[in-house]
Amino acid sequence: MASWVISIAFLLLIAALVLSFIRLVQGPSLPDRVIALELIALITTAFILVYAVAVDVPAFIDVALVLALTGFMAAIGFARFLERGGNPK
Amino acid sequence: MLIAVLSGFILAAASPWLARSVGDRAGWLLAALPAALFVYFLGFLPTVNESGAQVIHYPWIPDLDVNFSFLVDGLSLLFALLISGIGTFIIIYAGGYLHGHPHLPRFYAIMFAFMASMLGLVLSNNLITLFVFWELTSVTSYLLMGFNHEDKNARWCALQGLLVTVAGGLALMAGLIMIGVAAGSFELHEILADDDVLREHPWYVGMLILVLIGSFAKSAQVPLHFWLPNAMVAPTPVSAFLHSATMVKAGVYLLARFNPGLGGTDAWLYTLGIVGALTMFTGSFMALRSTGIKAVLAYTTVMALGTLVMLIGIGTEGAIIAAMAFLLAHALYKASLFMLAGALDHETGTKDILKMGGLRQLMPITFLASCVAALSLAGLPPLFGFIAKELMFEATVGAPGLAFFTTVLAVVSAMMVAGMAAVFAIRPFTGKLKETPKKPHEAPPSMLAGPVVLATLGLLFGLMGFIPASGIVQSAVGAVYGSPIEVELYLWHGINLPLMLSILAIAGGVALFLRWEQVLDFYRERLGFIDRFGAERGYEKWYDGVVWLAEWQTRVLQSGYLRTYLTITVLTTVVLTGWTFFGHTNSAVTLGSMDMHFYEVAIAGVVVVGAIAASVTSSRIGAAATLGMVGFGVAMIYVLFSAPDLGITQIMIETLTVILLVLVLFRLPGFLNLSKPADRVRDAAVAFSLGTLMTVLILAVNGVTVTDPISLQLAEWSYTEAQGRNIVNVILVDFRALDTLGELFVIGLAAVGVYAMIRLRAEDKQR
Amino acid sequence: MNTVVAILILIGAGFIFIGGLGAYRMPDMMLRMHATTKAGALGGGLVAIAVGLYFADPAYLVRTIAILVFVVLTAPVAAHAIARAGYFTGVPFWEKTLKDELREKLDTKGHHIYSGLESNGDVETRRED
Amino acid sequence: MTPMGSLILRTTARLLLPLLILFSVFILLRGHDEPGGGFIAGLVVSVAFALYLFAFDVARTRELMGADPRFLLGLGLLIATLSGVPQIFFGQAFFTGLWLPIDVPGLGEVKLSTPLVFDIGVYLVVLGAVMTIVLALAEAEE
Repeated sequence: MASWVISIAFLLLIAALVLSFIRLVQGPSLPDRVIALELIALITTAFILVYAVAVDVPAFIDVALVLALTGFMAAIGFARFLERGGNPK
Repeated sequence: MLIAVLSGFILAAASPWLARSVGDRAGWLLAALPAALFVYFLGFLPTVNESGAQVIHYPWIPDLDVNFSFLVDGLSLLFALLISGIGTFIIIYAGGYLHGHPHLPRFYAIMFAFMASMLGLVLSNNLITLFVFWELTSVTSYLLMGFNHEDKNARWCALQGLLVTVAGGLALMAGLIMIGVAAGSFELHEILADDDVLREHPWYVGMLILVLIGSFAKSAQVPLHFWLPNAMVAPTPVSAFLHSATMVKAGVYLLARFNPGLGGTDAWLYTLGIVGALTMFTGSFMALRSTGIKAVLAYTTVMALGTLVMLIGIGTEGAIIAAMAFLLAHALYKASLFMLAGALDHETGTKDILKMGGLRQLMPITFLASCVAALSLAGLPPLFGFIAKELMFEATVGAPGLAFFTTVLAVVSAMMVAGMAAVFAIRPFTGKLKETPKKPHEAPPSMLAGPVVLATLGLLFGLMGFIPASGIVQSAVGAVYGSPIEVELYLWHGINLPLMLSILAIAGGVALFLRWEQVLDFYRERLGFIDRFGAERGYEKWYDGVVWLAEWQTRVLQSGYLRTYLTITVLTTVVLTGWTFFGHTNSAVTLGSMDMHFYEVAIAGVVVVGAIAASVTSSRIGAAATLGMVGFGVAMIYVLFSAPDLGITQIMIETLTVILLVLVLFRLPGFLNLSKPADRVRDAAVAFSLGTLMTVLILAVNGVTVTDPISLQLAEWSYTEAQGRNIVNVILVDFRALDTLGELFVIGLAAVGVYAMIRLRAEDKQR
Repeated sequence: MNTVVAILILIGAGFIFIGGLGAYRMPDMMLRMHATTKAGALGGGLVAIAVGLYFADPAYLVRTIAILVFVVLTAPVAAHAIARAGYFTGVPFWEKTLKDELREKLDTKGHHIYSGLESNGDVETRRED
Repeated sequence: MTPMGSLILRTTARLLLPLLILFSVFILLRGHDEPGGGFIAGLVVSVAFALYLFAFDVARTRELMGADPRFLLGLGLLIATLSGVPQIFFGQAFFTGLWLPIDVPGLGEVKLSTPLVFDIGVYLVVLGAVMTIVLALAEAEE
């Protein structure tokens, strides 16, 4: 597997991570932060998958699978928090 | 032998049931055990007299060098006979004295437990077992002192007695361990075999002081004597048994036992001599001014203990003989006097001597027995007490170095005690019959058996001195002195200085008795100030000080704010680990060359920035979201270090944290009052210090490889033994299943705890 | 085979990057959501397929397909949930927003959304707010 | 009736729940050889029920779970402890692994073992504990 492909992929993912992190910290409202958190979960899944390819260890696919399954729970939780009248500040 | 000693405990367990089923005659029936023990120990007498000490060995905890080994020699046999003999009469006496008391069965149980622990103490050969029994006597004495626990004063005095004796016990334990280590063995017969090993040892002074503190606390020597008169709150059988004949003598026994090993030096002579003499004087001095019959007897006991300690301190042949004779004499007459006092109190309903009079016709036998016992207390011929007093004077006169000091104090104390003996024997019984709360009549036979027998023994031993001499006193003196000595006990020593001193003492006594009222008034006017500076005030100040310290410490540490607890915990960790790490280990912290890929650095950077953002953000729910991100970052780091199991766990924990936070934060307000800048700086500093410490530690640990990591073996075993390739799970579930079981219970407990708290909050919201 | 995997990974990563860029640059919540959900889900899915192809073993292929399915399934649902919560708690929109058809059809108190096609019975209950 | 999640969320939850539970049992059973194990599986299934709780309400979740979470907690502890007991009859130390290979027609040779039983205990404890806390908090919210 050409290493430059992996490096570029990692670079793109890290860039996306940094951008969504800025949104997470800056995000004026809570939903903005949650959206950023969702994207970070996705980035982490992709990162782990690419890393699995990079070090040629298929075992990490399970980690990505679990993350894909449960990553979105944060959004559901925060949504319930807001709908129930939680205080966004 | 082991069964003999422990039989007390067994009967203690059975006695409540026994007492209830047998009813009134329980006293006589239960007394069978101590009587049997008395006969059993008598059996040892012939062998001990010929062949000296005998060691009987039962292993208990062999590899800790702690075992039930028993040393039966003259000294321990003398005590064992006293305990079991007087114990028999005390149990019978208690049957009468506490007749119909609802808690009588429980009383019997504790009494037997005490008797067994006392027997264990005097007979044990192993220092640790001796200490165990020593503490047991303190505990049982506490239970007995606080027997009528409704009375607040009884509880206070019982606690006082416990604290003093147990504090002494602590010092004693340290001393015993030092002795055991210094002598290389915890077996007494080995320690005392070669005399000088302890004396020459560098720790000698330390050992001596610690053992002395323990013994002085237990035997109520001067600074620590105040708890004994207060112990009179206990029912009279307890006072008669514990606080006169046996328990308070444990300290004296210990000093006598260690005399061959620790004694013989100037430090031993002067400390014991002076403290003993002072206690003797204080005891008799305070006896003179008290009017309660039990208080008088308590102070005379303090005087007797002082005399014994002084005599052992002097350490000459004569002194040791005097000590053993005095010990036997005191046990006899003091136990009977206490029982008689109990009879008086039981019949007349009052303890005050001034309120009693003319009981001669109504209580003839009590009068007769108390006369005989009081004569022995005063030390008049032909009683055994006289022989003991004569020997005492001989010893003090011949005392090296302290002769004058001890003799003067001895004579003055003898004078005062003779006076009090006369007051005790004559005043309540003569004169016209005074009005007393209860209609007095002769005490029941069970309460008279003990005093009559013990008093006549005192008379018998006095007339025929050779019985006690050849029987027990000679081998006891041999055990204490270290080498066998010839002992004769006879009344007439010829005209000599001790006889003169005795006559002087008795004359003084009679004078004091005749003008007793004036003496009392003199005390009240001039010497009232003593009460303000007595040792007890010291104890109370110490007690209040401890209580104040506890309150202050709770106020400071338990402030109720989570952040205070956190700061305290963090700072303690940082200070302790930091000091040990930087102070002692000199391992240089090397930032070894780590081949790090750019993405690892990037992820670490994002995680760090995220953590800072989470701590700085002003919105609580925002912090929760940022923490979510930090969690995912850490999960990535786990994957980078090829730990899939940890990665999954981290992700799951991350998700659950968010879920729980969402459920909890629902009710928490936003950050109401952001802390002041000063607090934030302080908190930042605390956090920063912990952070740096942990980083440095981890780097240092990385550098040092002490042994090859255990993971190598575990990996190898993982498949061979546990047939599993996933080492993490194999460890969790198979190798260290017990730890995981522990963790499961913790998880379960936490869940139930949360459920309970929420349930409580919901209920009191409804109310 | 490897080239296909490489291309797919690069495209996938590219989409995720675009998702991130969108999250950063988009003016308000709703628009950001478009970017992150659609681009993100697609990017993640592509990477999953690529990894599945890379490890030819069917067991892993099944798992990567499962990842694809779950990512594509959960991302929109999550976005829906958070958008709905945001809308009801009155998160401000971008000032240039032209249309908001939901406002008339919405019963803000009960959080019920009506398509306007229900029979009259239901409509009355909605009108009283 | 407490407000429930939106229709979309409810249908997703109904769809995802069985998949997640299946996945958690899968992780539990293969825990010995590949990444997995009682603890992680327990967490996965707890998240699944939490999702169901967020989509519906407490009453339905309790109904769906069948047994009260505290009962599961207790059961898990019991199973975990008992999994160590049989060894005593074989004269081995507490918690030594006992293996009983049996061949199941469909899957070929399956190794039943006490660590697996212990793992199931762990699974139930984690599930019971997390759900006790989550349901208690959710109930207190209403």
